[in-house]
Amino acid sequence: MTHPYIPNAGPETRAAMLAEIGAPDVAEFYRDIPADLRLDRPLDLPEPFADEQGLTRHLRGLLARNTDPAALLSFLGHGCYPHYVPAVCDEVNGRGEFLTAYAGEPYADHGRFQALFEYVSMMAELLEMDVVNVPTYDGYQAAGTALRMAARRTGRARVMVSGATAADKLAKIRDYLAPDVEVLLAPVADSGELGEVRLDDTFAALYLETPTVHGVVETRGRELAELAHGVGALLVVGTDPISLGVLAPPASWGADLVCGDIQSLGMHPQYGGGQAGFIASHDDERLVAEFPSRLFGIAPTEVPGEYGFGDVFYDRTSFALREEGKEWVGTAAALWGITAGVYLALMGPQGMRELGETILARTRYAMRALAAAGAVVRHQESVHFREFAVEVPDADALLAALRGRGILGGVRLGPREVLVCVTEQHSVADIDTLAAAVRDALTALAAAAPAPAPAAPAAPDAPAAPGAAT
Amino acid sequence: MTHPYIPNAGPETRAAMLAEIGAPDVAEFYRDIPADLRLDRPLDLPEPFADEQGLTRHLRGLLARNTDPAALLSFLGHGCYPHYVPAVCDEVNGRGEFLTAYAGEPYADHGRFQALFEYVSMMAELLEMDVVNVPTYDGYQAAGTALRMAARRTGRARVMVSGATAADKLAKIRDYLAPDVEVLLAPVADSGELGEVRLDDTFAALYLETPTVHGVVETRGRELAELAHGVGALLVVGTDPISLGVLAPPASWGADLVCGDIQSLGMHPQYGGGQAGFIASHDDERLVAEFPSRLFGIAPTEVPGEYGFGDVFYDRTSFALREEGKEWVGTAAALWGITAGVYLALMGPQGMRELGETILARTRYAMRALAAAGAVVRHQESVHFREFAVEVPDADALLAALRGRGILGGVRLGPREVLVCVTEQHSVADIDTLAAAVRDALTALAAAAPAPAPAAPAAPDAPAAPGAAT
Amino acid sequence: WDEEIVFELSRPGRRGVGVPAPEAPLVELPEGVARRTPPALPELSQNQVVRHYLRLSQETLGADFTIDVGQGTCTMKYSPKVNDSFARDPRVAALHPLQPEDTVQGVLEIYWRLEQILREISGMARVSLQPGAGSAAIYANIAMIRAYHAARGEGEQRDQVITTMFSHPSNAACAKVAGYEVITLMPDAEGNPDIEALRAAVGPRTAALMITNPEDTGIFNPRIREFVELVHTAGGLACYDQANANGILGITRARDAGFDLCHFNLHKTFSTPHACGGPAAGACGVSEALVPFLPGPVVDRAGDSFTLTVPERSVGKIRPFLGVTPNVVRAYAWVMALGARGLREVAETAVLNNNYLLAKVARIPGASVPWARRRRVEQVRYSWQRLAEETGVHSEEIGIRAADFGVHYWTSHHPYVVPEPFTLEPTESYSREDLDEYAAILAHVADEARKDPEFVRGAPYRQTVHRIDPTALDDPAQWSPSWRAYLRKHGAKRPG
Amino acid sequence: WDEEIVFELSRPGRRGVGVPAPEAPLVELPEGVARRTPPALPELSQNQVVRHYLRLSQETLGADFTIDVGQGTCTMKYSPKVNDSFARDPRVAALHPLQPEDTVQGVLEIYWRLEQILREISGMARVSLQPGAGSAAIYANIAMIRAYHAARGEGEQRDQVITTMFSHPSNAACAKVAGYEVITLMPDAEGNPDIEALRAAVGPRTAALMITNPEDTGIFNPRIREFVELVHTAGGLACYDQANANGILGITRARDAGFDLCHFNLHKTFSTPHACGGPAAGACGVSEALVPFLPGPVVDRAGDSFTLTVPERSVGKIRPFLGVTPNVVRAYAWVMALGARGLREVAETAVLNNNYLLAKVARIPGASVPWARRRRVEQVRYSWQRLAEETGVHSEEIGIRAADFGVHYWTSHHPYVVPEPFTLEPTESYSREDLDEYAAILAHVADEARKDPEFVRGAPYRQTVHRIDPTALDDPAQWSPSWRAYLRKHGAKRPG
Repeated sequence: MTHPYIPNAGPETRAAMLAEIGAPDVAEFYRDIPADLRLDRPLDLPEPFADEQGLTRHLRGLLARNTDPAALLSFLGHGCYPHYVPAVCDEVNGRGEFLTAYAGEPYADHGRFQALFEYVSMMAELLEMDVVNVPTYDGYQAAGTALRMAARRTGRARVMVSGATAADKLAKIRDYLAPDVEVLLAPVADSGELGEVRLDDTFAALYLETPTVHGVVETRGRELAELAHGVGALLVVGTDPISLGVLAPPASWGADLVCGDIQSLGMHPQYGGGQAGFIASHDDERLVAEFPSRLFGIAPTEVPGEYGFGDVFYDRTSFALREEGKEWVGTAAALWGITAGVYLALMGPQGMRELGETILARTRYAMRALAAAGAVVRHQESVHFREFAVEVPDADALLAALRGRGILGGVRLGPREVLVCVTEQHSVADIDTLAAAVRDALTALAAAAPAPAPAAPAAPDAPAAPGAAT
Repeated sequence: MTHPYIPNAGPETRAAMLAEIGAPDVAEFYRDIPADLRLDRPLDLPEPFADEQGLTRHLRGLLARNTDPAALLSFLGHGCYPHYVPAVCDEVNGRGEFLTAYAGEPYADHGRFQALFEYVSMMAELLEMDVVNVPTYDGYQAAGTALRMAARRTGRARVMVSGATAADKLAKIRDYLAPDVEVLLAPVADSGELGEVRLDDTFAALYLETPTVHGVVETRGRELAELAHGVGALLVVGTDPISLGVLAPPASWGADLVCGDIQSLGMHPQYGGGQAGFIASHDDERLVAEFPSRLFGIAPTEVPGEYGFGDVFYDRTSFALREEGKEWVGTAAALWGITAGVYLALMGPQGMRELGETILARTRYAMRALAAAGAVVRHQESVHFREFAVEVPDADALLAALRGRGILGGVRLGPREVLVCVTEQHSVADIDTLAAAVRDALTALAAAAPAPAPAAPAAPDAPAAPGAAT
Repeated sequence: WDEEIVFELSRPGRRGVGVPAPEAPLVELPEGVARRTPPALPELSQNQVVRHYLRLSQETLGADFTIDVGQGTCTMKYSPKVNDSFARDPRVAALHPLQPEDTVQGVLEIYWRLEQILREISGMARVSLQPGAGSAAIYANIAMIRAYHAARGEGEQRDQVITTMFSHPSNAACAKVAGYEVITLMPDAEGNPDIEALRAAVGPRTAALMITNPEDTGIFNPRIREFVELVHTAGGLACYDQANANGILGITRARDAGFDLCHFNLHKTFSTPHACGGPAAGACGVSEALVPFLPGPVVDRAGDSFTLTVPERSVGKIRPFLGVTPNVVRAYAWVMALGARGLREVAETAVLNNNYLLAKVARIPGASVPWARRRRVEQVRYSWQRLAEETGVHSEEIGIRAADFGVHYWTSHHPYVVPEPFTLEPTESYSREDLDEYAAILAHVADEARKDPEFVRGAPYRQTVHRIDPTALDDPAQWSPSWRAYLRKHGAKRPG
Repeated sequence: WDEEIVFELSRPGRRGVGVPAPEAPLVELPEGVARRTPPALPELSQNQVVRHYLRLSQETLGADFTIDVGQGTCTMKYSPKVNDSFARDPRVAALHPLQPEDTVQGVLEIYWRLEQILREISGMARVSLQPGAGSAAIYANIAMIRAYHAARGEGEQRDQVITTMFSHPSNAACAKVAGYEVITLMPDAEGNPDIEALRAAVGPRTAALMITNPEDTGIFNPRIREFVELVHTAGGLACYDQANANGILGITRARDAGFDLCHFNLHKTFSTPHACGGPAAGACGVSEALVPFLPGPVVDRAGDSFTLTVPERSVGKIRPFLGVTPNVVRAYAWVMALGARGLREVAETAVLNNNYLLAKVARIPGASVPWARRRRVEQVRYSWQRLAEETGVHSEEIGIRAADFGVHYWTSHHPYVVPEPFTLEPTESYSREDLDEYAAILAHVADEARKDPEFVRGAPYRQTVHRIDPTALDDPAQWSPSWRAYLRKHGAKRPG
């Protein structure tokens, strides 16, 4: 059988094509590869499945070793969020046209350009900023690049970064800026918001997140913007756009660059495969010049009334300039951008507002329910969006106990700290289930061991577990 | 919120449209409905889910009450078969274009016409007959219509139908022909093939199936064709096209009309939702005239070299002639026809041959394995394709015992008879699992009760269980 | 795309998908049973199959892509994508229809729940969800009617079925198949089926009246109860074709008008996708007296569990197994997204849209509305008679030209009682701007017809292929209902 | 389709999807934290959203629809549909990346298995599947190189990275971001990177050589081992960009040529779909010495179970969590459908296809092949220099006209070292007839260019829109990277 993926692999076809070329055999084309570099044996790989059915059985068998997600009630977040994905999002990103397109020109791929232009335009409305990039890999990368952009724009080599940032993300930012930019850590206040920071004119940027790693919504935005602007630094804000139906967009209180991940906007968690990053700025020519990413813009064509699309200011990219371009650009996460556009078009302004209200309400409900269940809720007086941290005598023991009831109770931030995530997918009944299980578990733990001293909050930059929560 | 499915439901839109029409309110349009026919209360329906997420949770919750099919090893067939469905079949029939198209003209729906023309053309090659209809509902309907066609074509009012036909199907045939055509039942030989039949010139047709309801492949086809033709009757054959990679097409041994279900060719079982019927004939004008279904043909256009498509001989249908048309035509199962076309295009002649060989081989393997396990295999000397019946002391007890091991052992045909189905999806290891379980179950049953006398074969037209196997 | 026929893409030896090896000894088949020559199926690699069929899909104008108000009587509405995800769930797709009942409780519950919903909507005592589509449901109803009369010993006597010209042709055709003589009532001057003709037709031979309301004209027959009573008085049954139910959901009910049977098309009113013409799904509702005759099995509830039962005098199976399950699931989900209030919004908005479009189309010079003074519910059958008289351009030709603007357009079923007909049914799915655009396309084409009738007749101009010569489809010497017939009759690989 | 911008379809009050009610008391937000004006997002019903995006999809020429040999260097190959079904399985799609390890054993095993496969294909000691795409993998490699030298105390000293002009620009750009000075080797007269230039460049400041082979010209550098040895001798590391690995799978391995690091693009060689430009996936392979520096975590096997471990001196996370899981699953499934023999067939057929297309294109008047005597592996960078001299039509213009025939066409990355370049890479996915058709399209357009250069320059003619005025994209006063910027700068709803 000629392999279904390789139409010309049949011996007759191969012979006819070789004849047309005038080559004796395929080995001829490899003659530039020295003999001592040739692999003189077949690759040692597992036996393949010649039939699709066998392949399917094999793969489904492997996947069946994962616990059925439907059998788990999960409160995991910490950078990847279980929001509801409308069916239309999957329908659109499953279309072969979008799924298998790549880097075509604006004419043959007019639809791809338009869909991505619309994505950036809808994000721009949500963010109240005029410039949004075609997605980069993820929110980590977006933060690293936004800070490098700030450094280039200001010509300065230090940035102040909020300590209320996920440890892995902080590490990535440090690594990414290391050659050129020094990263200083800003303290976190008891409220969970950014603490007192001092900046001077050596700082390129102040970076903060809202909601923070602990889900705390920053309330001093305008003050911090003024602080940064006062020394000529930029205010760079990391946020999740899903919060912006109810929260004021950072630009409205002075942010110069806003960045984050769009996984919340219509992407399934996919064991980390749904991440995509955005960076936004105002339409300031000098900041636009610092974007490494592609920017898609609308343009007239020869025919009046037509909309064409193309790259805005292409001659700043590594595609155009190699190492002289801004950082680099490459394949990243465009399809998730299109999907986020579908999500925002479905939701509209009212949907985003209602969603935000529901998440705020349920987050607070969950905080109260867990407090009533005996957990110590951190930053209890602050406004939280979607996440909050609780202190418990033994995070591992608690999570294990919950696990026994089919609940993934949260992400372990430290030996005594667990981060709980509540989205619109968690009904009040789900939260009550969690709270009841937490109460039982804490009671059992207390009975099993003498009560420890109150837990110290985990250091904000303590490394998280490498990949798994428990 | 304006309902997402009803764009004009908003009060402003409604008012503006009413103003444009010049109507005071929507009630105006209903004024022809007498007051005493108006429902004066809201419908008493369950509370709906205003949010898609809630709807999804509700539906997934209901579906979760079904046993996970992946957790069952099933040998159920009897008219609906668990063949492997290549992913490309699902990809094509999931395309919004095909899924939501309907009855457009050949221009706007050129692709639909071509895809269905290609389906009938590939079926025609498999069947070696020139005329195949756009799918009707299912194989039952196809058999009923084929026999009615034979009656109309011959002007005779009796048909002889093989007793080796599923009981439900026989009942449907009887009911469908009742007003005009008498149905006589032909006996079944010990081999499972058709027994001795006598026909005379009052018979419009002899109807037989191969494979039969018991999976037996008919070997006397040519003889039976000659018998029918000898009295001026037609030979109508029911078959499953999936067998025709290895079995001689009925037309090659004299069938005049061939019919059946195409569910095997790329349709998931879907709890009975994957059925679709086909009817095929030679290109005999007088037989073509008797098709009630649509027939799609290829035709030239104004531009040389272009292929157009359209309805062949439309003026025989009920769309054209109402009750003067041949039976009726309506929405049936076109998408499954397109899907079966995709299936055949993927498989090609070699794939169909290999598939048939695999099914033949595994069926025989299963027959031997179950015989070795202590079941009495019926028609053991005959050629079987995909199905065979076994006699056991107590079908219900056996099936219940297998069920306890997560095995659906077969369809209960009678108190002591079970029909076992083996496709390419059942590996030899799966069959061994079944055989081992059967052996254990039969041993346990024998220990629990005195051995009964050898079971009599179930009468061929005994009614099957209404819907469920056990 | 200029896509070839799949056979032309074939090259020997290629394959689209692999098949498992036998793993067991091959079976030698007897002479005459084994296939000798392999079928001349095409041979393609998988990428080629995908490309071919995806291109063909793009050449198909699904309702997802167009303002699909032009396929009147078809109730083209939005089919929610989320419902497809339920239909494709392995817990539907992979279920075998003969599994033990305890392994399929979820799907049985959905059948049961949808039946309750349709009972409430129709007022009927029970509903069968077995038929594969609307015409199959009509056939099931006529089969029940036949069985009912036979059970009362009037099977021989009652050999006539009455229907109307603006009811779907399957009412006439199915009755004929079931052995009945068919009497068709024509419309009166008001556009209602002629009640005097009904009076003349009913009698001891009447088995049933099979009638749509509103009819395909969009006119609701205000004397429908009288129709039903006339038939009842004569001992016949009244059967309601509810293919046009979309505009009257929650407004008026079949049973309340006295009907004994009715049917719905789940692929019309209840949003399951039309799928190029099926799989669809039909539902038959019946009054108490006809419950014993329902197709079997039906789903009964016993406490928290659901079982299959065959009604006492069941007409048997209209279709193998229980029904078109994926569409039953979709229809249930659709209702559960709307509820009672939503269904009423569906009906009212569909009717509003219809009347809005009517107002727009009535203003197009050359278009007219038969029985113009009558109110319309869900659709309207219009006429281009004036335009045809003025320009010589026929309705079919307008339709082909309309396709150049990316929309569908349907004339009507034969015979054309309304001259030069076209039938529009906007349903609730289309926005006001959509309706404006559709009306503008019609106005544009009518204008073209007046300015340059030959141009309109020469359409299509923007489709994959140009005008088809229909003679090749009706001449037995030329017709080619398959590629093999085409090769045999026309020899060359390409026509012309 | 003449599809409007989504904002133009908006009408107040419409909604595409509902949201769950809070079920709990609303939260009052402090002044300044609450959003005051709702975002100006469009308001559409669900049917409108579906229609809009499905139409846009049809205006996108995915590889499923075209003979996608014209996007040279991109390795456009068939992405099997069955693999998408695995990626969409809820047991992949719904998994949270921080779930306990014991709940994700299946997906961890797939990571582990794919790593073993890539180890064997590359000869490397370990492989990380974390990077989100090829350039991210290049960055990961340079980060490891930096950490390696730093660990040896040579971090300050080794501040130069050497690459070649026909290696992907990200090699140069990522090295720059990582703090290195970049030295770029130009091709010599034979089309190889200039080994004398390398000799001149290497030294104590050399951190690494980052090189593609075969380069984007399709030429395999036969002295690659010497390149590696020169760098090793100077104390640098050799890093292999294997974006062009498709033609050499199972033929030659990175480690066997002495490389210390390499990377693959799973969305090129291993068939995961390109997705309009991602999500993609990259894989970094390293020799024993660099294993401690790998991005973390990696998947280790312990008996029958799989665990996550962070390498001792890990450079940290290149991306959040473990990697682009759906594409790791797809790539694994692709290899498992092919095996060792299949991968070799992939490589050999891709190379055969490339040389077949080369033979066809070389015969088109006006086309030429720089370094024509050299053999080619997976792709060829061609030139229309002669055609441009003859007709004044440039390669970009040929490409826009080619789009009218439904195919893609890519020139190359800047700078255009090959004048008037175009780059074709047929991979193994396309049939002989496909290659014939593509070559015929190029020949046709070249012929048009000779006969009527202005006609070619006026393209496109069969696309959704006509030639775009690019000045509006580079002028800050005009550029409109979002609809709000467009409305602000251009005011009117439609340009012109």
